[in-house]
Amino acid sequence: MSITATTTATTTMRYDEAVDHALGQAMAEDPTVVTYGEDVQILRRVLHSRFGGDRVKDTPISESAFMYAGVGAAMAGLRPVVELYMIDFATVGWSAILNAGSKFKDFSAGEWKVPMVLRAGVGGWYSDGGEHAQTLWGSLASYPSVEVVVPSTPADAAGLMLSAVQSDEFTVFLTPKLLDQQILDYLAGDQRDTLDLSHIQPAAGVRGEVPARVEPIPFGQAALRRDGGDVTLVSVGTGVHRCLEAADRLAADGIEASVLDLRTLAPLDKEAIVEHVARTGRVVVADEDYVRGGLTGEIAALLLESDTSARYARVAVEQTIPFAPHLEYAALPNAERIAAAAKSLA
Amino acid sequence: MSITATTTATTTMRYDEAVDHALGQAMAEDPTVVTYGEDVQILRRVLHSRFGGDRVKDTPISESAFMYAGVGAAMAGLRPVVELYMIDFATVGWSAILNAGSKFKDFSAGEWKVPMVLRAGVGGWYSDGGEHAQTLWGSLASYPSVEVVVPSTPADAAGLMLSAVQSDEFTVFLTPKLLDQQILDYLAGDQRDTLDLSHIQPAAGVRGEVPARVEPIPFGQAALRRDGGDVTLVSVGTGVHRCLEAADRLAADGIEASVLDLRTLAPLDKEAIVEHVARTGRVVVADEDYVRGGLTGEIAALLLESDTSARYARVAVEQTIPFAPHLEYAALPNAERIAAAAKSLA
Amino acid sequence: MATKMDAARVYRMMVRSRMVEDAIVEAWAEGLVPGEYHAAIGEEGINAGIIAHLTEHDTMALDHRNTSPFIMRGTDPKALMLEVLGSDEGINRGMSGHMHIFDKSVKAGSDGIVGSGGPLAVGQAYAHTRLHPGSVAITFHGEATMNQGLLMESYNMAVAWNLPVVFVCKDNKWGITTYSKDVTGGDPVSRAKGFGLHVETAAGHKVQDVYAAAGRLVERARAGKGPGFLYLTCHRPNGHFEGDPLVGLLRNPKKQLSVWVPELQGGLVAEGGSVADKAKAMAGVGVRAGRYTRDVALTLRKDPVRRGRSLVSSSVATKIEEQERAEIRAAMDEARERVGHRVGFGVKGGIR
Amino acid sequence: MATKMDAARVYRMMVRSRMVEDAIVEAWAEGLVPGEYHAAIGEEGINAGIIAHLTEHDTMALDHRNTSPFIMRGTDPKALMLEVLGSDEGINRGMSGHMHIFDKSVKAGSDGIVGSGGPLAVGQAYAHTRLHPGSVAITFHGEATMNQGLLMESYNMAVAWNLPVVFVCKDNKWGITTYSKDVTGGDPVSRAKGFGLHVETAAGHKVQDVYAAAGRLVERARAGKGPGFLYLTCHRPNGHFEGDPLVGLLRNPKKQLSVWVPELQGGLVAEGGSVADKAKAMAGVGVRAGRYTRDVALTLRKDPVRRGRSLVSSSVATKIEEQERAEIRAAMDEARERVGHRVGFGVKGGIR
Ligand SMILES: Cc1ncc(C[n+]2csc(CCOP(=O)(O)OP(=O)(O)O)c2C)c(N)n1
Ligand SMILES: Cc1ncc(C[n+]2csc(CCOP(=O)(O)OP(=O)(O)O)c2C)c(N)n1
Ligand SMILES: [Mg+2]
Ligand SMILES: [Mg+2]
Repeated sequence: MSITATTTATTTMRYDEAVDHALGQAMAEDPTVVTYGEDVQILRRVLHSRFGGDRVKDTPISESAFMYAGVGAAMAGLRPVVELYMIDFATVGWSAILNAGSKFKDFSAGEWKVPMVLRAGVGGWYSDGGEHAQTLWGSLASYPSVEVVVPSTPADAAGLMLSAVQSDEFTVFLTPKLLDQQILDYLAGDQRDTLDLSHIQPAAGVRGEVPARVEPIPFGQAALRRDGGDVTLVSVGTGVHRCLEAADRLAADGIEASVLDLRTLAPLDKEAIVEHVARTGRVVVADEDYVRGGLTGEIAALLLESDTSARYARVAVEQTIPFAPHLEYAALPNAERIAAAAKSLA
Repeated sequence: MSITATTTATTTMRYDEAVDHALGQAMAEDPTVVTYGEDVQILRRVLHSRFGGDRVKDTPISESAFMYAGVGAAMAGLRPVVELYMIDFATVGWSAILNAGSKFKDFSAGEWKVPMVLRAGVGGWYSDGGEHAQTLWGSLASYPSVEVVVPSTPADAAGLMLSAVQSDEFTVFLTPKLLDQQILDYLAGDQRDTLDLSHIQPAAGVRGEVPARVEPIPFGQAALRRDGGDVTLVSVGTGVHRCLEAADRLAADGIEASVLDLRTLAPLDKEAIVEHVARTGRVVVADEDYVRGGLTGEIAALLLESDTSARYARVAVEQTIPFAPHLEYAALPNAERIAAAAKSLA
Repeated sequence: MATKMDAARVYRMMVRSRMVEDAIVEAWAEGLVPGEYHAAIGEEGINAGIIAHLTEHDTMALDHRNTSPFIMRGTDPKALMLEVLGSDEGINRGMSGHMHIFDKSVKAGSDGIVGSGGPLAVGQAYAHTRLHPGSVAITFHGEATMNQGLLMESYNMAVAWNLPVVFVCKDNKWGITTYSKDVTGGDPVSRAKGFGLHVETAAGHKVQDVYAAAGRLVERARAGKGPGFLYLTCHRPNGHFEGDPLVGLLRNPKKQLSVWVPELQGGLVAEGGSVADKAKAMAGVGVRAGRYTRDVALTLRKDPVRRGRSLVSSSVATKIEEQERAEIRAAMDEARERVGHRVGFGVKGGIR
Repeated sequence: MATKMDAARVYRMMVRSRMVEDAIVEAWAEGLVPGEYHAAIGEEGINAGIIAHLTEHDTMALDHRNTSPFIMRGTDPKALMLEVLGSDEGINRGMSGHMHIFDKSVKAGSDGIVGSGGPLAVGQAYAHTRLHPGSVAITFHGEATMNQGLLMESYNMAVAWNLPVVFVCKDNKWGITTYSKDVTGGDPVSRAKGFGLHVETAAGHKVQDVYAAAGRLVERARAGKGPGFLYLTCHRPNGHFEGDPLVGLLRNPKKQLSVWVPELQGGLVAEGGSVADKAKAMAGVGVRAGRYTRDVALTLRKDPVRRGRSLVSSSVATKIEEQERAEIRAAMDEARERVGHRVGFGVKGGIR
């Protein structure tokens, strides 16, 4: 892992703690930063106890209204971080994202900004069923004037959250639930010690060093997580860790893989993609979104547009995500599928 | 235009008349076919006067509920054709499409089908502003178990509507508003003779011969609308006509273009795409959807996956669609942009 | 806010709004306004009676009938006209058009997704409680929009969070071609009360009554006593939008019927469908047309601007009208000049 | 439907449901149930009192507490258990899991998007009017879900279209960790009336009262007199889902507090935020915990199954319990056997 070394003091934190750590720092510095959503006074209890119920508010189960309200609040001077349990639930009020968050700045010819963050869990691997396991980030990244962030480590989660709050743009901040120990415990674990997801959770995504004083990480800058000359594996979120697992397997077979973590899907670091793919001549895009309409196609188009000649394969979700663990695992872009795709290019 | 010749009697009809003609045929033959939506008793007044208010129903402005109700009705034995003015409005209740229409058959392991049709206007070119001009078909086609249909001519509109109603799958039937003279008159024209959109409307899409007795057109079969050996222009809906215009311009410059009308985005006729692109060695994908997350990327991926070597360019929507006519025209995939893209590959 | 209404100011607001809209409607008929145009003609009493109460930091979340509230709140008429006429010199550089105008300088934005103003105002009001306590957020919607879930959610949220929002329901009885009572359970006022909203009502064509009722709700909201629901009746003489086919049926029956009658007869004689169903359907269209005719007739008697004139002396009224007419005419003349007298709005039709 | 309640049948339904859920909860605690599990324990009086009225073509649109209504309506317990335990031999071949079970044979489906059952039932009811007149569609939702717009839209649509739907509101006072009154304007019954819905109410732990109230609404709906809203109180002794941290706080305070207290103290001492806000926030958590403790205490007194037992003779009750216990035990034993006694559910953990 080649995360840039820093000289600042760090603490080991869970992924979810890192997000709240950065958000807490932003709230302490800027009184216009607020956060609300269903059950946030319990989920964000540390922020609640720190900043009180007027800045950390529980909402009714009215995603459509409270996402639209986030746009209204942002245009009236706040920097709201609006939280959803899962991005799947956003679809009951998708218009707030597509027709307001993505559009109002443009309608106003750039004069009236929407500095809102929509924070939501994404993804599967823990058997929550097909409408509690989607990522939908491909659609989100397709809308003009929307920033889409998917951190894969605690340190990135903190630095990218700080940037999200500071950004004047409408930003969707997506946290893979598999990396978020708090939500896993909350949804399906806390009271049973019998549950063990550790073998499926990427340790480096769940816990890690985070700067005590968070610095913003700029959007649109991919991070090379592993360097190898034979094939480039490109992904975001949990997928980055699956690629790293796949790279281990490939190394055992003598194939050296690079792993590129895009970190933000919009803006997209096109230069990094083209550079690394050109270098290795082979690419596997691993995407925990549906195979159509997402990252896998976009990268193919970028390669063709830039006349980058490379052998290409994609590993994504090709069906409704099943509930049963073994079926779900097989349907998601797991390390075995990624490694097999890489080998198919050899 | 190489539409397959038929021996059946035909009548000249508007695009919108062709859709209703097919729907009327289906309703006459099958009493479980019903249609409802906002103002449909006026918009579908011919069907209303024919089949009465119990089968052609006005709804409240409750897209979320009435789309979900369509799924409920379909699973309880009807074949509802649920109509929306525009697909943009579906986003207030997108969950009905994504989490119900696309999923319930799969959740039931294929046992319980959802034979519903969602019919909606799509697209721009007539200055209705950025949240009344989208197509969103890229996202729709990305969801598992959804059929997405975009007819480009009256004859196709009729034959594909009949298939949509007869299909046991959840089907989204999208009608480009620019081709639908009824909706253009309704929204912005009827009472002023001063308005003239004819120079921007593709005549062959607005009016055409339609079989008196409609035969279903199978999904997933692209139609070659023009044959040329230098470049393949791929599109759907209004875009097909823009490609034909572009092909005329290109021909004047000695470049012979094929124009492939996909007709349905899901299922997608991959063989036809690969075959024609391989033949011409150059492809321009023209898509009236956002450039990311849609058809343009999907075709790039198909080409790379099938090792089809071809020069590639795409023309799609890269920003929030402006209202002002000249800005809107420039932002949409117009013939000038398509021709220029084709030439860039020469 | 037991302040007395400044009748001259309010009359000026109404006249100005009406003149701007008349000018736009005229341009629309000439083919100079691309796309849809929804006039608020008939709603001036509502808009003026409410907007007269607003102060610096108050915000407005508007719907598709937004020209009137923008103009009353102080938006530059020419900038708005240019936008509506499709110029890239418009207030939003041609990006918004009539349905999605934003004017940050008057703290107002509009949106074409019906009902979205409700939750947008909820968010604005939440911001006010933190940044400008004592300010209110106003949002306007029609009665048919009360069936849009996101609006209903926002009623609840405003009450639950005790926010300074005033929801203004303008009941003109119709949602496009659908008679709202035909698709609505209960009535707007009981529904609003069911959410715990504090309700006031008035006849929208009586600006002084609107002013009084709005004042009570705005005052409550400013005092932190929570949101209000202002239920107002009104009419839409121009129909849903310019070119409304139902209005056309009344104004130019020959033209419209020459299209509709053969169509409907086609349906009647076509196979499939029972005779009883067909008869009912035709009767349904008849009832709709009848109701519509009645409503339009009523409209003429209930013009808020004409009524508002009687609140000021005739000489004051005349002076206001002259001043406004001169300014608005000049604005529209200039706007027309800049976009050119194009016919139609296809890009090949002479667009600058 | 003034029929007398068949107490033995209803008691059997409740016992069966409780036993299936107890067995699933036990398996959950052993790590055998992947994901979330929301028990309807405490809602058996509601489900039995309503489902006892249903006939062949009636449909049900269920929410996340669906095991109980499925079982009462006749779903095969073993097939359901296998699904919930993550087997591909389950009723939906492992595709659905507990939250999205579909059983076409009993005309019932469930969904994890809160409120969606409302409009799904509206669509079913519309189909009934055309295909099976006299049939009804029943849908269940919690009180917190009444703030979901698509559900409110469906209330309106059912009234406007006069459809045979019964909306069942199960008020257990909580939506996950949020006390519903804290985020809700008005109250459920006035809100429902505001939509023009016909309302009946009963205490959900008294199955005979539920049966009577449901009977009146079902009868109205079958007769074409329109939709109804059945408001019922209940409790959720197991909390929102298995593993609910608030329940954990009560049952195993040491473990839970050892995590929460340092966290909250961390927030209290951290910079930023006023002291008054912090104090209020802590008090808020305290109030929540207090209310929660009170509710759980009440629960024990209001067990619908225990109360339902008194409606039949003790010998009949015992016989029912024995029969059901034998069947359900056998079903769960078989289901466990088929999925294997795995610990955890990661794919590397020994999944078949
Ligand atoms: C979500 C959505 N659905 C449908 C429409 C189309 N539409 C625009 S205005 C309107 C009717 C609104 O009626 P009402 O609320 O009574 O306001 P009025 O037009 O009568 O002032 C409809 C259906 C829309 N803009 N947005
Ligand atoms: C659209 C959507 N938002 C949020 C959730 C998460 N969620 C599941 S159940 C629930 C609470 C429902 O409370 P209530 O309606 O009172 O039912 P109860 O659980 O108390 O039976 C929530 C918020 C969801 N499933 N769907
Ligand atoms: Mg109206
Ligand atoms: Mg509840």
